[in-house]
Amino acid sequence: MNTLITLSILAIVVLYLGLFKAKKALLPVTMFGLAAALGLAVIEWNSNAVPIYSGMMLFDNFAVAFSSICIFSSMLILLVSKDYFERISEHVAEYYAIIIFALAGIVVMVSYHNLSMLFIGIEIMSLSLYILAGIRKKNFASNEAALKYFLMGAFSTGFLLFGITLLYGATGSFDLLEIKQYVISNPTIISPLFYGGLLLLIIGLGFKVGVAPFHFWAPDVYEGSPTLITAFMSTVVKTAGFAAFLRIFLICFAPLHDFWMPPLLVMTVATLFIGNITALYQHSFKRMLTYSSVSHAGYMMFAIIALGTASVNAVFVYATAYSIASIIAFAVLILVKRQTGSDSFDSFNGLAKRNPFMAFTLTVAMLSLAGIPLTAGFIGKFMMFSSALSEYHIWLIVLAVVNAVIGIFYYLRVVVAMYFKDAERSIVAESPFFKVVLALSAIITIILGIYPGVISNLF
Amino acid sequence: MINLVWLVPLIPLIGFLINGLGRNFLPKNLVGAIASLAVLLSFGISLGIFFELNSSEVKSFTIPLFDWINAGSLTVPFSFLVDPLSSLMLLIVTGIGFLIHIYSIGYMHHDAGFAKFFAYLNLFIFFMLLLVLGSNYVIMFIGWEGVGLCSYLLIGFWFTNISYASAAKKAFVMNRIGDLGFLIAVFLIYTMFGSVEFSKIFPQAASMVSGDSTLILITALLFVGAIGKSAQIPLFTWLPDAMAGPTPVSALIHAATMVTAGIYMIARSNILFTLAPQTLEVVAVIGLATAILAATIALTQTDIKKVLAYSTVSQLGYMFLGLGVGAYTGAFFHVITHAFFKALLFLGAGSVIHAASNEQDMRHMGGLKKKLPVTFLTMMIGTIAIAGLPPFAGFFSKDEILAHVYEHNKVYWVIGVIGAMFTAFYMFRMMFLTFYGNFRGTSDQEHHLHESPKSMTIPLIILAVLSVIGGFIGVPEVLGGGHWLSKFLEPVFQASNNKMAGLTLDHSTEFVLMGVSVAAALAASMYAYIRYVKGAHVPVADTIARPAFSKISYNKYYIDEIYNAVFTRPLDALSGFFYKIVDKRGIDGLVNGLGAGANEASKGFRLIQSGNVGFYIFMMVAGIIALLVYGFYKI
Amino acid sequence: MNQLLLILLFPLLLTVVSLFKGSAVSKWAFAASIVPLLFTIGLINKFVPDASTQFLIDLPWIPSMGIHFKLGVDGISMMMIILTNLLVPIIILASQKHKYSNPNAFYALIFFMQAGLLVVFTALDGFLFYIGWEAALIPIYFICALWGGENRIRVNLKFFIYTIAGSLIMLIAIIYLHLQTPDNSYDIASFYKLNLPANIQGWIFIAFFLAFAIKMPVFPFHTWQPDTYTEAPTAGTMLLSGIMLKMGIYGVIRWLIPVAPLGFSEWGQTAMILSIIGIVYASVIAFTQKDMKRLVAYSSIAHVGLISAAIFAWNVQGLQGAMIQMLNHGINVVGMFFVLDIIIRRTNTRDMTLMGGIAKVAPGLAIGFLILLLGSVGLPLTNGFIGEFLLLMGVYNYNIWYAAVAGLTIIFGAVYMLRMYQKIMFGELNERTSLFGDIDLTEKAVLLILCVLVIGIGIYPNPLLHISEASVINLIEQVNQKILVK
Amino acid sequence: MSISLFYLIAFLSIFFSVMVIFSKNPIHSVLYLIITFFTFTIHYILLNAQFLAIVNFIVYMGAIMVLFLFLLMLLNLNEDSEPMKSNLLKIAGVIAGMSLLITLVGSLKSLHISDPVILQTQDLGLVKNLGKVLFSEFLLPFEVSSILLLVAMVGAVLLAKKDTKRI
Amino acid sequence: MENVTQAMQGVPLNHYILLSAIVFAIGVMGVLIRRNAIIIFMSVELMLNAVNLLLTAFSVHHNDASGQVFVFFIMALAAAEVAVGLAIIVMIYRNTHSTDIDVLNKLKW
Repeated sequence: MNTLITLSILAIVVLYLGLFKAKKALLPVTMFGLAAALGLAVIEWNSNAVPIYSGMMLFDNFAVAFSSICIFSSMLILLVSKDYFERISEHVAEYYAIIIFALAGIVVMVSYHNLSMLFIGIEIMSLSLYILAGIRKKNFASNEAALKYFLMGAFSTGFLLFGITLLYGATGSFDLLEIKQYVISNPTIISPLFYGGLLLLIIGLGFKVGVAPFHFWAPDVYEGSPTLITAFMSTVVKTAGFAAFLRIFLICFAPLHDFWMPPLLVMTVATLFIGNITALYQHSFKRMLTYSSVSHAGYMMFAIIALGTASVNAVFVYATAYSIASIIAFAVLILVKRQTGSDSFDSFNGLAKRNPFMAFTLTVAMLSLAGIPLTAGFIGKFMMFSSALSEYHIWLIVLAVVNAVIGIFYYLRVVVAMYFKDAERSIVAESPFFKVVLALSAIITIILGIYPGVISNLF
Repeated sequence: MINLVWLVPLIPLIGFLINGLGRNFLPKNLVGAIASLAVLLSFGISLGIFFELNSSEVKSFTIPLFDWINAGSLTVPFSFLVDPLSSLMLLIVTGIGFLIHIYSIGYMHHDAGFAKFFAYLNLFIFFMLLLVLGSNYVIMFIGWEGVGLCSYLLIGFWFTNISYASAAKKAFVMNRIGDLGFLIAVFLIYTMFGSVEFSKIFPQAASMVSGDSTLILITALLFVGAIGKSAQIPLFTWLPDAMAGPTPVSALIHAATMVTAGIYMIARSNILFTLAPQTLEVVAVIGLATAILAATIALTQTDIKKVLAYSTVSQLGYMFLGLGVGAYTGAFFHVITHAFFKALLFLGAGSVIHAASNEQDMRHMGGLKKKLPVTFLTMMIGTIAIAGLPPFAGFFSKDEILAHVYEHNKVYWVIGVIGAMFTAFYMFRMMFLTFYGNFRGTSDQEHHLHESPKSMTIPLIILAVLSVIGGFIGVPEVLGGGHWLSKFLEPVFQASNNKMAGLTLDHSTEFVLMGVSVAAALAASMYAYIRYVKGAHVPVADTIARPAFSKISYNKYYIDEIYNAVFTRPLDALSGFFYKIVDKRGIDGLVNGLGAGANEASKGFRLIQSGNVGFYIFMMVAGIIALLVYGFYKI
Repeated sequence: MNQLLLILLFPLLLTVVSLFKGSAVSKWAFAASIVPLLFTIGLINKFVPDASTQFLIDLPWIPSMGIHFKLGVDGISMMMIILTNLLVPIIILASQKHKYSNPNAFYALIFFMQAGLLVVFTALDGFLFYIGWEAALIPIYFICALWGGENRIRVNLKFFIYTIAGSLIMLIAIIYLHLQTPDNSYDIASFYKLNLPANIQGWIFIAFFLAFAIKMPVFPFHTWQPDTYTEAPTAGTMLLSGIMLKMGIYGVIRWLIPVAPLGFSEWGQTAMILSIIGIVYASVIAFTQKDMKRLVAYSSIAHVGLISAAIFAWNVQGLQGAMIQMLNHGINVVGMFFVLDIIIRRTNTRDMTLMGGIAKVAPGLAIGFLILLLGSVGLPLTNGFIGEFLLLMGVYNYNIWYAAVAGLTIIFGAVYMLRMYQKIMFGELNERTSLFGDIDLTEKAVLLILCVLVIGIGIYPNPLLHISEASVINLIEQVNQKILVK
Repeated sequence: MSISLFYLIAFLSIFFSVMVIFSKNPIHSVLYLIITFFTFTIHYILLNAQFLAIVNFIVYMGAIMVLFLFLLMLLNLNEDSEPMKSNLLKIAGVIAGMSLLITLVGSLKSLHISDPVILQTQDLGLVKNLGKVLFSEFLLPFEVSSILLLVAMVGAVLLAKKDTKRI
Repeated sequence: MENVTQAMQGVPLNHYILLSAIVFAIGVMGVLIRRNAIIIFMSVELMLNAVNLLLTAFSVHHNDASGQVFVFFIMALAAAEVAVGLAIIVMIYRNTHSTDIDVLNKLKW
């Protein structure tokens, strides 16, 4: 709760800083505030939280962990944002504020204990993102991204709400515990309203995390948005979406596993294939990352399909690994694009010669995304596979392996471009902030890959 | 002395190492001396062993050196077996080996690879001795393959000539075909007897019933090994090609020692073969067929070494024929005598070639009798010996075999005698073409003709003497001899002899048989004399057409061509097919196809992402409908 | 400090140091690479050749998932450690002649791979095994792709993806096994104790087999291999063929058959037939290869086919043969590629039809080459014979006809090897080969070491056989009991 | 009679919402939408949700719809300028919508709640009651939704404002 | 007022659900068949209102005020969304002079 308050206040403070044209202070203040929020979140670890505010919110370990990782990832992304927004417009403070607001929404999303909180959290986040996607106002791609995201987002919100309504109609409450109670106490006569609501809720949440066939917005929006925002969307937002997804399924719908599992299974497989196969033929690194992001949503779905106590760990590790690796990828992309003006694979040619450090970190990131051992991404995939296998979804795993193999294809393309192809290029400038972010992320990726014990058994 | 048997192979090995490592800086004389001395020392020890064994009560000694391979129940000790059979072989190998070393000093004197040559020769002696001395099949196999290697190295000694190198390769590969049979036989033996040691196998085998199917398989496979090594049908074509090597090599490896390893091995395993009469029959038939086939080829050859080579194949066939009819002693006897006269003949041929400036075609020789008296004389002795005229060595051994053959099967005997007749003919033909008439080569060659140096002629003389007297170690009873050899080898063949009836021919039959074969040989040699000396007939040049039989014979029944067409080329074609079609297009194509397929799928798949919001929403709605339909049916 | 841990960590240390080492890294790398070899000798000294697992390390790693950092050495592992630590210095020595760009990275990757390999060969925990398995793959990918030939990118991508695909399938099997263990463990001992139904074991067998078959490679999973060997830099080819493919063989011995004995009894024969087909198939292909590296690559498929066939025969002779042949094949094939590298560097072609007569100008090379070649065709008194003899005997004990077909390798091996030798070494010199210089001192040293090993092991193999015998017998007993119970 | 009033209003709701999506002129669409919303207001009244009725009237019809209208005027989109989708797409859209409806209703097929909606507490939908619930139980969402509005405010200004700086 | 509400006691809940579903579906249809972003947006509003109505009906049915409170939140969202959405549309209109969603079709494949 303190985190939420801190974030809200921080956002307003940032807005005021913008008002007073204190641009220099923006980043430090933001970072400081986020650090404080992070600290406040972390100290609530293992505090045996109970639902607060009439059962609206439960800041339990789950919430702490996911808030923390989201805030942490945001900090990394914002570190990279130095000089980034300034190139877009002069309203830098507003951007920071909106990002922080989105973060506040995310904190609500991961700690909700009532469907109304889920709804509001999601909407705060989504609205912020609609705005952020469109901040390059003169840029058609950015415009298109904002419009697509907005229209489809609003559309899917309708389904989410319809679903919540039906659940309410069946159970008479928005409170997760009461919904759970309803499921447990009436195992045989669960209302069709409830089932319908559940399905519609899946649609609404599925849209937010980008699961096929509700993923269509993702590639276009991710590509059109400013890269930094894409980084934010595909890491922090996705993590939060899964946390929200997982939370309600874990608390309320676990007993109905047999009902919702088959469609989710199909959606997962579809997501995996669409994400991976489409990524294969991309020429733009950024667009490849967007599809890869879709496919990673598929992997993260494993934890929900094989819902159990291990799922939280699995999603958390996977999301962390994925976020950190993606941040590296996007950070490097920002730099490369700034220099070459293009985000195609070819613009990475020969990077290793001039910027070995950058190339190395990006390689680590790609290996992590591809799920190669000794990187965090492998541990994530490993846990996902473990959890899915524990429910005997052998075929799902086999298909996942096929996809993992396809994935390696396109992740290695950039590595190949950096190391094995030559191009006349000048050195890409890395600001110290970038260096810190890249190094930190790479180190985290490797440490998690070698000793995942630090986060793999939090729950 | 017997305990020092490990020195016998070791000394040549040391000789090999010294010459091999010092080949670039040791002077030629020293090289030759070291190499020869090494073999001489071995010979000396072998002699000692021989006498010690002869006087000893116990006739079989196993000298263990160290454990070589241990794997589970399998134990292969590195140990040597000294018994009459091996001690005799030791003498032949080291004795003839020594003579040939001496000879080579003269013969190879001008060759740039002098030291290399002697190193190889010593190495060969080493491996041959291992083969002979091994107390189990695996050690024997070491020698077996080792001599094959040396044969390869020595055939390809002048490797810049690509056809020589090919001949070497051919020899190695054909030997390997036999080796595979040998190896599998060893496995079978191991499973059957639980050991590969001779001393464990043979006593067990002696108590088995005849005709056991495993035994037949074992012996058949062993015989496959022998076929490869001893150049029998169908694996004999390498031996004539092997004449590409220097002539002393042909004498040592491809006449006297290595090629008889097959006979040695079967003689060693005699009890197994005795208990597998079916195999023996096959051995006899193949031996006979080889004997006659090679003889017919030799009839028309014009290359002096080729004649000798086919003659060797033919004689080896006789040895197998002997083995096949159970005349183990006779066969081994023939090994010994053959070693003498065939080594002699090869060395003599070498001397001729040496004199005639490396000319090997008999059509370009003639009239060398005057220029090369020693060579002529010694070779004539060898020829008489091989033709089987009494009392030279070949007579006794060949007749012993033929006597057994007669008892076994009369038809075989008739064919055998015909073969002997051919032998006499082509050998004398060779002699007449080479030494009689007028010289047909260039004047340069004629000018250059000279008798070989002492180092070459002395071995010739020694071998000639041996060819003359060598037969007396096995004079049969019928001629008033005691057949010392048979008695000496008795312990080795005892078990077999117990199983098989001995020779039951009465003396008169034996005399008749001898008479017939001698008469046949004499007749053939007379015919050769009339045709080539009186008629001064010279084989026609290659460009002129020959009569049908002559053509087939001259072209070696086209066997090389047939092999080429049946094995080599199809295999190469298969290789290309496997590589280009199965591997590249098929398997790899499938693998790459998966990748390409994924890529193609991606090309098509991504079009779904059309960029059109309306379409996206439409797809979403479709998904929602599907989901709701699922719910509709599930509830 | 546990000696084993020292052996494992030292290459990692070398990795880091060589990354930041200044100049003259290649000489330094060679010197440094000797140290693990010395450690290994120390390890052998302390090693008791019985069936027990020694130098055990067992540290909790990811306790919640039952993952331990558990390693140990028994006879089988010992042989593999010897192989790795013996060959790495030779490989490094052999690459001294090449002027690689960025040598620091090059040697660092080699050392890293060494560490990965050692983990694979000593891991007693499924997860750790998998990690090591992939950790060995990544560096070799970069070695091959960074310093390889023209087609390196495409070829290595295929190699990488192919092997990863196999190992991911193996990962599934490992996780599955883990989920079946009552004590929530990845320990190989727990895996051994499982008594899964036969059909499940069949699937596990297939999953593991795919991974190992691709690595070895067994027909028909081999098509990555000739291309990769051909395009890789020499050190890469040596690492791949000398050590890396033994990962697959070792995996079969340690993980595949003991973990899924019933699967083995169901599918073992199929695997064996595939191996045997591979022997003949690869040999036949090797007949007409013009590219020397490709020829040796195919020959390697054939040799490995024999090893795997003997393993699937699952008897003492076959397994012992496999153990020693792994070492032998490592030595021979490394030597072979070393020789080819010498020739290729001097003639600038891999096409052997363009060569000839080299024996005349480089007799030292010719002798070394010949000895290595004889080793790989399995001539007695060379190391190859010991291996092939035991291997064929193992196959024979299983089925005589299989042995007869597998034995064709003896003939075919001679055919293609001698063909190659003849084409390269024999005949007349031509303009390409006439300037060929004989080998220099470093090259001589490498060749000498290799030849001494070839002949030394051929003459006195027993000490090596002794190392692994107890473990092998123990393992066989263990599996056979399980098969017999059913 | 009153029950038939519900059906009448329901029919009007459906009718005008259909008009919203099918009328060619955007202005007409907005106007039909306003009427639709008005029928919804009546529904709320019928359900005795008076506070909602008022809020709906004020917020939707008063604020939101006016905003729409204003925007349409501002952008000068009052004439029938929209390039319509092809008929095929339209039909597909209609079919999809229908299917959605059918499946939506169908998935609730075995719904047994045919019992009528009975208002148990008269003042359920009154401001007083709602206020109590809103400011006790739903206080946190209420507070948090302020963030939502703040974001919307900031964002709307940010986006709609003409930017002087070129990208 | 009292009379009216009393009279409503007879309407089955199913019919409210049906009505909401129909309006919701019409909203979806609108989204599907129109190209004008503003109209699409209006259709979305239609969907939200359908939800609102249903919530209210459920609220009355369960005799639970929280449903109506939720409607209140949805309205807040609708307002916020309209503000942002229209801002986006305005922004795009400035660039493209169109509110046609198919005009912006660069991001694909």
